[in-house]
Amino acid sequence: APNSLKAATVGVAALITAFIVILLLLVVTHPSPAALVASIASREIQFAIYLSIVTSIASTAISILIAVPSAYALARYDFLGKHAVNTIVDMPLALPPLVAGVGLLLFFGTTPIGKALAEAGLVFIFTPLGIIVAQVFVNFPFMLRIMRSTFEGISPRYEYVAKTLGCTDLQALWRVTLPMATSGLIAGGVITWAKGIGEFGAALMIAGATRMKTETLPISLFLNMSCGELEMAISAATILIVISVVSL
Amino acid sequence: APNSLKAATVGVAALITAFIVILLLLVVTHPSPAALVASIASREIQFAIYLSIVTSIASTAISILIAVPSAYALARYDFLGKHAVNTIVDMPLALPPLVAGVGLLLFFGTTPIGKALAEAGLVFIFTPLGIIVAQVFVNFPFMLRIMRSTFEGISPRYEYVAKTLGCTDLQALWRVTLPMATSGLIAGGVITWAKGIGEFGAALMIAGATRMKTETLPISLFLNMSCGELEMAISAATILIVISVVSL
Amino acid sequence: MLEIEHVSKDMGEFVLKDASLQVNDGEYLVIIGPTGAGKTILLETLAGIYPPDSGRVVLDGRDITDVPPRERNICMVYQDYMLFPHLTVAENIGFGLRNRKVEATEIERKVTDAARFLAIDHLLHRHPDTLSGGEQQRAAIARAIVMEPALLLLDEPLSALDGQTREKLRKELRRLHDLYGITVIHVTHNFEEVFSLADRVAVIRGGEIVQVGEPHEVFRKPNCEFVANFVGVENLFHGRCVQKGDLCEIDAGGVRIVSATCSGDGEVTATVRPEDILISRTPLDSSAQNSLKGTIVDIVDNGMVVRITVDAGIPFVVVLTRRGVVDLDIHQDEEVWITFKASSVHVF
Amino acid sequence: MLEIEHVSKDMGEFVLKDASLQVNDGEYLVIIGPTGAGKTILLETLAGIYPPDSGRVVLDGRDITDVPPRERNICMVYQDYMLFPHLTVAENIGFGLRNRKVEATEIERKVTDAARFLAIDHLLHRHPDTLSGGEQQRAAIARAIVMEPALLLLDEPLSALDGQTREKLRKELRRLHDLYGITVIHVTHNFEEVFSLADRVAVIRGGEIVQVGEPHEVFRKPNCEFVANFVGVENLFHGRCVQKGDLCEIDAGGVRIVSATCSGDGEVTATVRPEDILISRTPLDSSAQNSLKGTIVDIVDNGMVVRITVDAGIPFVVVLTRRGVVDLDIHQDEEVWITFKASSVHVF
Repeated sequence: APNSLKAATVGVAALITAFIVILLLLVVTHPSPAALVASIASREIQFAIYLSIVTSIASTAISILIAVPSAYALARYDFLGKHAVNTIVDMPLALPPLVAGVGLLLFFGTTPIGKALAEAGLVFIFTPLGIIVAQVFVNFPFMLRIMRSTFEGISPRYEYVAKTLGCTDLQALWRVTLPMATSGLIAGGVITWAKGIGEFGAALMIAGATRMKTETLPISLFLNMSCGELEMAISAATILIVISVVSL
Repeated sequence: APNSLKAATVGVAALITAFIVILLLLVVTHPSPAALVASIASREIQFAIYLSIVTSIASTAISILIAVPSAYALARYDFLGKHAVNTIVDMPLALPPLVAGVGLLLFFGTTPIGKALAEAGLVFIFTPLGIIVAQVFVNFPFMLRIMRSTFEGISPRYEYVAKTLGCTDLQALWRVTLPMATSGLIAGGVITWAKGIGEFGAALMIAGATRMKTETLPISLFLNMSCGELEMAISAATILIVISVVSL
Repeated sequence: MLEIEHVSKDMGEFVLKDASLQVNDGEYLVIIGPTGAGKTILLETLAGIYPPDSGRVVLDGRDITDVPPRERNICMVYQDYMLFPHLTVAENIGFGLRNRKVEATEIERKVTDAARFLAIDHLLHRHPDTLSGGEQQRAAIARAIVMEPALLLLDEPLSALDGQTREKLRKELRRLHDLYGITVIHVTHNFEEVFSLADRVAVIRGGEIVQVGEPHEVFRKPNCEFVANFVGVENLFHGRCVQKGDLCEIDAGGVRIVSATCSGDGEVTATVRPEDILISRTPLDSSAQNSLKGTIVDIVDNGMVVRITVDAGIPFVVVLTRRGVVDLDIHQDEEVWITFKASSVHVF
Repeated sequence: MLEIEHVSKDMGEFVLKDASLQVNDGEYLVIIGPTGAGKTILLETLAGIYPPDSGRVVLDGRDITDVPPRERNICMVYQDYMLFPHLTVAENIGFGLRNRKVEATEIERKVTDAARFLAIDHLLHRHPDTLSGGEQQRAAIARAIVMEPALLLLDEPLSALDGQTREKLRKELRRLHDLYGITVIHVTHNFEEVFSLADRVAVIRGGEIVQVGEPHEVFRKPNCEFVANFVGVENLFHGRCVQKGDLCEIDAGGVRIVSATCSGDGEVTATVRPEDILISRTPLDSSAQNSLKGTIVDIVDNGMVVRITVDAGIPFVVVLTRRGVVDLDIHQDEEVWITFKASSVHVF
């Protein structure tokens, strides 16, 4: 049969696709619609939704503030150690989130800087602030990668022209390059936000899993699974699936 | 100052780089060398290393078996629903691992297929088999993405020529395209393997965290953190950092 | 004999529409056409890479329309070589023979023979990426001919090469064909390859084969406006060339044309640009080597310029300014002299 | 006046080596040189994009070497327009004025004026990506000239445009310069732009400025072999052109040359390819419009061909085959006639 290789390879692709779809449907259809509505209306899930949204928006905003200047520096300038910086800023993507969380825990718990911040009222350990910092640390590289390639794709000559037309360096970036980078900014923002919503391992290490305090949707899923509250757990999972599918 | 924008943006990049390096150093230098050696020599960490290596190698092998044919189908053939397949096979990357784990738990725990497999002796829930399936599900898209773009970068005309020279479709793939795709296969394999070693959320859901049974390095880190065994936890983290840095 | 019968194939970007063509045993057929005309898709359909939507392909009396490529004994050489980069040149050339389970010593003998014929026997242990373009194409041709194919398909085999290498390899292709009597279909958009290689030429356009015939037939008597425009070469002469000192003389249908640019004796094709020809009422005592007497058979005023056809044994098209025509006061059926320099004669 | 004094800059791939140059107020200076010669880096250094490694740039007596671009009042137009895609044409043209905090109504007036001058006032509300290449370049030029810059830098401004658009915009540039008396440095590798635009021309090579002068000076008397080879145009004539019916007559230093391809009266530069000129001992009664008597002042045998210089009031270089020279039996200092067709005269 001339098409047996096609049949076999497309078959594998179709099977794995079917498996993924079935898995998602299993989760989404597991609770009865009534139970799902009741769970979502519960104070606990409401809190988890609220906390997830607040922390993920905050972490996305901070990621943009960190990643955009770094990406610009890496795309436009030559400087000593650029190659090392380029490699290290991608490091959090290769690191297991649990390990990143332990690192953050040690930094904010044991170093003078962490202690000074705590004394100044900025407590990260076992607080929602810790969730935000965990999301930022693990997910800003997504933003940085996308913005780096976006900036690299915009000719620096646009800025040169802007500068001859009276712009400072910063104005040229703000009025010309950033508006041209909008689509990259949006794409990066959506990915960073969706990843932030789903962040679990790093947040678990630094912020812990405290009901109604550091309970984001993934933490809620974990807590309710742990104590057998399947309906609640799967409601959280369903909401997370909806967010992933929408952000894709 | 003409270089203030450069100074500011490079400064941000340098700061974030320094922060990442400090975090990693904090983890690696936290235990005393003696305590680190003692932890690594302990039966528990030895088991975690062994289980991590076995499960990650197994999951990488399975990922290759799934991803290479799928990637080949997506790169070479047109078929009905190709666009949907292309999107859905990337889905596990967008999904929080916890949710993937819940999906796997429901599939193997509640569906007839899962029950049939369990009766045939293939038990995935709370077993190392579950860890492998979790790693495969979450990480095979890395392999698939890399192989898809590798295959897309190899002109199909090499296969055409091979076929006029007497090869079947499968022989052309095996003797021409796959050897030309070696570098992609290695890159994809390393990433899939490193991600598998670090996998936590999905494995936690389906395989649970049972000491000396489903205790991979990330699970060990989690278990030991939970019960305050900081030395043990950080030894596991250190090993994971070394693996991440080496595989980068 | 290869018979292509009403073959159609729609690949979206490229199409083949009801293409019919016959290629005789040992024939060298060149297919020309503009970019995107469906030249490659025709070759790949013949090789069996994809099945046609309709129509039949018959090789030596056997319907091979649904036969997979490996059982057709048709080999293909692409413009960009497609040598397997992970294999040495020797392994590349022997690739097909190994698939046929030929004995190792026999493979080695055949590979060495083919490599020697194509003057790449010193490169057998190298990998393709260390070779020049011309050497790679020689290896690709060797890989095809060791299979002794019933039909050899060449897809713009010389297009990626530089001028000199192209010229050399063109001669090799001719020699190869003459020696092995192999049947060849060669796709190109280079007219020089038509005149130096083709027994017959086919013109393809938008997936349709619009004209087939001997090169001079097609170039002299295009059967439609598209072919006329596409092959649009004026003052095209065919004849025997004899070297005389620095120059060459071409006997084109009894008319002697002197050229400064040809090399070696034999059958050649030559052109002169209509702008390079002067018209006068008396022979010019000038430095120009070519001075011919003829009759004006046609005068066409194109606005900017005037096109005059002078029959001097063979017809010459000359372009003049309108003022030139008025000043010379020349008219239809009058006798004039045409003059052009030996360096204006382009030979290929 | 702009003074560039011993400016050096090493950017790795491109360099500038001890470049010195003066540009007078209102002058149109064209810089030519091969690809990678450092043309763009010179302009960008003048605009202040990067500081030179050494040397000074002085504009109107003020040392601007370390002045940031925005305070230089030097504008730049690139080959590929660099219009801001997120702004309309009007917003692009007014971009610099807004930075100067010019009043909105004043901006609108200036933008409209510049757009009208460049015939793009009907496009002001469009976005750049909906414009043709020529329209985009007009907008980019408008964006620069509304700033009334002390110096306008043009980096191959016509290279990305097709033939006709290029011709048109070249005339616009000339008109713009004549009308506004703006000082222009225009970088190109197109010689036609030199003769139609330049007051003076500078030749740059490997970051060094090797010759500066009026176009005819540089093209007639190259000061080194590089310039001679680079500008290598033979039979280059300068003169007044007068239209006569279909043809034009050019008075080149007293010699009358008839051309078929020029359009309109005025000062022009013309060339004839040496291969297009015939030599004879007597005047030819041919269709060719140009027939001149002259003396052979030089014969150089180059192997394949022989180069003969004939002084016919102005010098003409003619290329013959060796056989042609022998047959004609011509020698140094002899009188001959040279003949070439009006259509062989290329005017720009």
